[in-house]
Amino acid sequence: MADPMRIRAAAAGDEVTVRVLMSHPMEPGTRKDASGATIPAHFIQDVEATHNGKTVLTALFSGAVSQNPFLSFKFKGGAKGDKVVVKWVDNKGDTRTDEATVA
Amino acid sequence: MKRHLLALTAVGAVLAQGQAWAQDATAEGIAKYREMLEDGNPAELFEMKGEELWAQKRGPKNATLEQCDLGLGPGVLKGAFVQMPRYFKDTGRVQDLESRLLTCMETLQGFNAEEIRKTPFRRGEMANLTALATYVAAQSKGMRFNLPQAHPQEKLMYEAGKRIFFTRGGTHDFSCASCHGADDKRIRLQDLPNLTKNPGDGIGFAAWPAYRVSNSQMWGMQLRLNDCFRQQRFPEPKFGSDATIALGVYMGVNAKTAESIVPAIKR
Amino acid sequence: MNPSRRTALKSTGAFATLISLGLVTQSQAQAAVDRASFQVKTLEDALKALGGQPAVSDQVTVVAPDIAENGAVVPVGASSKLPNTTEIYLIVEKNPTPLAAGFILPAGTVPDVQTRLKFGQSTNVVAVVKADGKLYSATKETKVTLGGCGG
Amino acid sequence: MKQKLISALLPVTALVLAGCTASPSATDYDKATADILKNSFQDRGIAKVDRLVQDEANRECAAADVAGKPIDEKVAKAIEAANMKTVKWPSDGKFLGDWKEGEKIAQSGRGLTWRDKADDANGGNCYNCHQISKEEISFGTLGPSLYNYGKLRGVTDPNAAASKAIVEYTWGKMYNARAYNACSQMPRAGHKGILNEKQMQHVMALLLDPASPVNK
Repeated sequence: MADPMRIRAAAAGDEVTVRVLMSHPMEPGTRKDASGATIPAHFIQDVEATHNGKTVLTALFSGAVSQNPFLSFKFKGGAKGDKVVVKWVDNKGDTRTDEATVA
Repeated sequence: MKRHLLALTAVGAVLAQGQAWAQDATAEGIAKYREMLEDGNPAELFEMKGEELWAQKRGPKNATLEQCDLGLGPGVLKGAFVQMPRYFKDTGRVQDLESRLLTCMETLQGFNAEEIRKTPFRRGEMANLTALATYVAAQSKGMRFNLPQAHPQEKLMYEAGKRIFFTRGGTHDFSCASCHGADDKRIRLQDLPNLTKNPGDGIGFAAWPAYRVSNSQMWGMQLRLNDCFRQQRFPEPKFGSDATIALGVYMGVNAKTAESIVPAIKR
Repeated sequence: MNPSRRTALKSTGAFATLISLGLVTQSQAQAAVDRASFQVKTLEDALKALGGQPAVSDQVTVVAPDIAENGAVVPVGASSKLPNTTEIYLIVEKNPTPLAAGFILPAGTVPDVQTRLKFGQSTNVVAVVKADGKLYSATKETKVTLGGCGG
Repeated sequence: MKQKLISALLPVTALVLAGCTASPSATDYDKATADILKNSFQDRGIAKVDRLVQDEANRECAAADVAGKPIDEKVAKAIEAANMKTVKWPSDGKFLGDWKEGEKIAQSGRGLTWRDKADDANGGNCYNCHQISKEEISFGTLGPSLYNYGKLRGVTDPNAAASKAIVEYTWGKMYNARAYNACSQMPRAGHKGILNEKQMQHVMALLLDPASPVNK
C-alpha cells in the first residue's frame, strides 16, 4: 500500500490554505532503465480534495508532475477544526486517502 | 553538447549584458529557485514515516524504539542529533545518528545489524533507517550543534577525521578538502561549503539528512558521504564505518554553534 | 466492482472512473479535458484540446523560477483574478507531452494553485485558465541548468 | 575497566590509548587514521581499495594540509621534478585536435567512479572547476577561469614557433599538473590515465585553437 500523505490545512479568516505532499514515484512511462527497457508508467492521475464532504479541488496530473508531488490550493468557507480529505488515484488504480484537521 | 547549445541560445541575451552581471543574475535566480522549493519539502514524508516506525512494534523482538538511547537518555530525542556523533559506553564506540539507530534496532528490536549494514541505500530496512534518522534529526530543528569532545575516543575521532578529510587519493588525487577546503567556491553552479570551519547555519553538516530534488531521494549523512567518496573516485566506505564517523565528528565539531535546519531540501 | 465493468470504465478514461467513484460530478467531468489531452505532443495541440487559442491576460499570473537548478523539480504556480475562474491548466511548452496538470475549481475555491513539475529543458511554461467559459493565458520562461558534478 | 572495554571492542584505536597516560601524539593519531582507513573501505566495481595507497606527492601534500602549513620547498621541488619525468609528449607530434570534441570532454564529469565500467570513456571534469567558454554559465570556481586562454597568451597560430612554449606548458600541465605545482588540486589527466592522448589533443584545441569559442 502507498505511504501516507502529509496534509496541512491552515485557516486565516474563512480562507483555508491546504498543502499536500504525496508519496509517489510519478514515473512518466518514457524513461529507460540501465538495460534500455522502458520503465512502465506509474503516476497519480487524479486528486480530489473535499471539505466537509464537498469537493473543493480536482487536480488532473500527468507524468510530468515531479516525484513525491506537492500541491497547494486555497478555498473559502472553512474554519478551524473542519476536516479536509484528500484522495488520489494513480494509473494502476492504486489509491490513497488521508485527512487533516484545519488548524 | 546538446545542453551546451541550449544554454547558448537560452542565455545569449543575458550574456550580452556582461559576464559579471550574468553571474549575479544566475546566482540570484538560483537562490530564488531554492527559496521556492522550501515550501513543501518532501522530506516531511520521510519524517512522518520515521515517526511511525519509531513507535511501531517491529523486528524479531516485536518492540518499539522508544527506549533507544541516543546519548541523552532512553527515548530522549530533542537535542540528541546536534550532539552526535558521540561516544557510547554500551558499545564502546563513537557513533553517528544512523549507526546508533542501527544499534537500537539490533538490541531493542532484534534486527540483524550486519545484514542491514550491507543492504543498499533506499532498500528494505536501510530505507527505514533513513526515515528514522530523518525523524530523529528533525526533533532538533533550530537547535545548535555542540558535539561533546570530553572522551578520548571523541578526540581521537576528531583528529582522525581531520586527517581523512585531507587524504588525497584515487585516480583524480581528490580529498574532501579539494572541494570543501576554502570559502566561496563552486562546482558548476553548486556552492561548496568550507567544512574546515563552521560554514554557517543550516549549511554543510547542519543540513543533512536532506531531500535531494535531483533524484527525489532522502539522503542521510552516511549516503551523503558515500556519494562524495564515489565522486572522489575512492573505493566505497562501509556503512557506519569509523572513517565516516570520524568525518562526522570533524565536520560536526567544526560546525559548533551552527543551527540545524534538518531535514533540508537540496539540489 | 466486477472486473469487466472495471476494465470498461478504465478504457473510457480516468474521468469515467472518477465519476463511478463519486469523486467528480458529471458536469465537472464534461467541463474538463479528456485524459488523452495529456498525451498530445505540441503546445498547439494542447491548447486545441483545452478548447482553442486563449487570450493573453494580465489578470492571469504564472509563477515559475527564472532559473531552475534541476529540471526534475520546478516549482510552478498559477493564479487568476478573473471572476468565475473554473479551471487552471499548466503547460510546459518543450516537454514531449506539454500538458502537465489541470485543476478544476468549484465555486468557493480560490484560483491560486501551486505544484512542482518536471522540465526536460529550458522552456516557456504557460498557464491557461477558463473563466466564464472563455480561455485566458500567461507565459513565463524558465532556464534549466545543471547544478552539480554531472557524474 | 573502561580501558579494557575499549581495547576489546576497538582494536584499531587501542593502539593509541592502551599504552599512554599522557595525551596521544600526532604520530599516534596518524597511525590510528591509517588503521581506520584500512578498515573502513571496500572494493566496489572498478574502485578498489588500492586507490587509497598514496604516492609521495599525495602523502606530503596531505600532511602539510593537516599541519596547516605550506609544504617544504625542497620537498615541493622534488615532487615537481619526479612528476615532470612522467610527462609524455604527443606521439604523433600534434598538440591540438578538434575543439568541438574538446568541449564535449570538458563538459563531461563521468568516468572512473565505482558506477563506471573500466572501458567507459572518461570525461575531463573541466567545467566542474573552470570557466572555459563564455556560453556555458554552469561552471565551477575551484580553478582559475580559462576563458580566452589562448588569446590572452597571444596564441594566434598554435603551430608557430612563438607559441611553442605555451603550447608545451599547457600539454604538460594537463598531463601532470604536479610537475609545475607540487600540491596542485588539478587531477593528473595524462599521468593517471584519465584522458588518453587523443582526448588531450581535443581539450588542448578547446583552449588554444583561435577558432575555439574560448578564444573569441
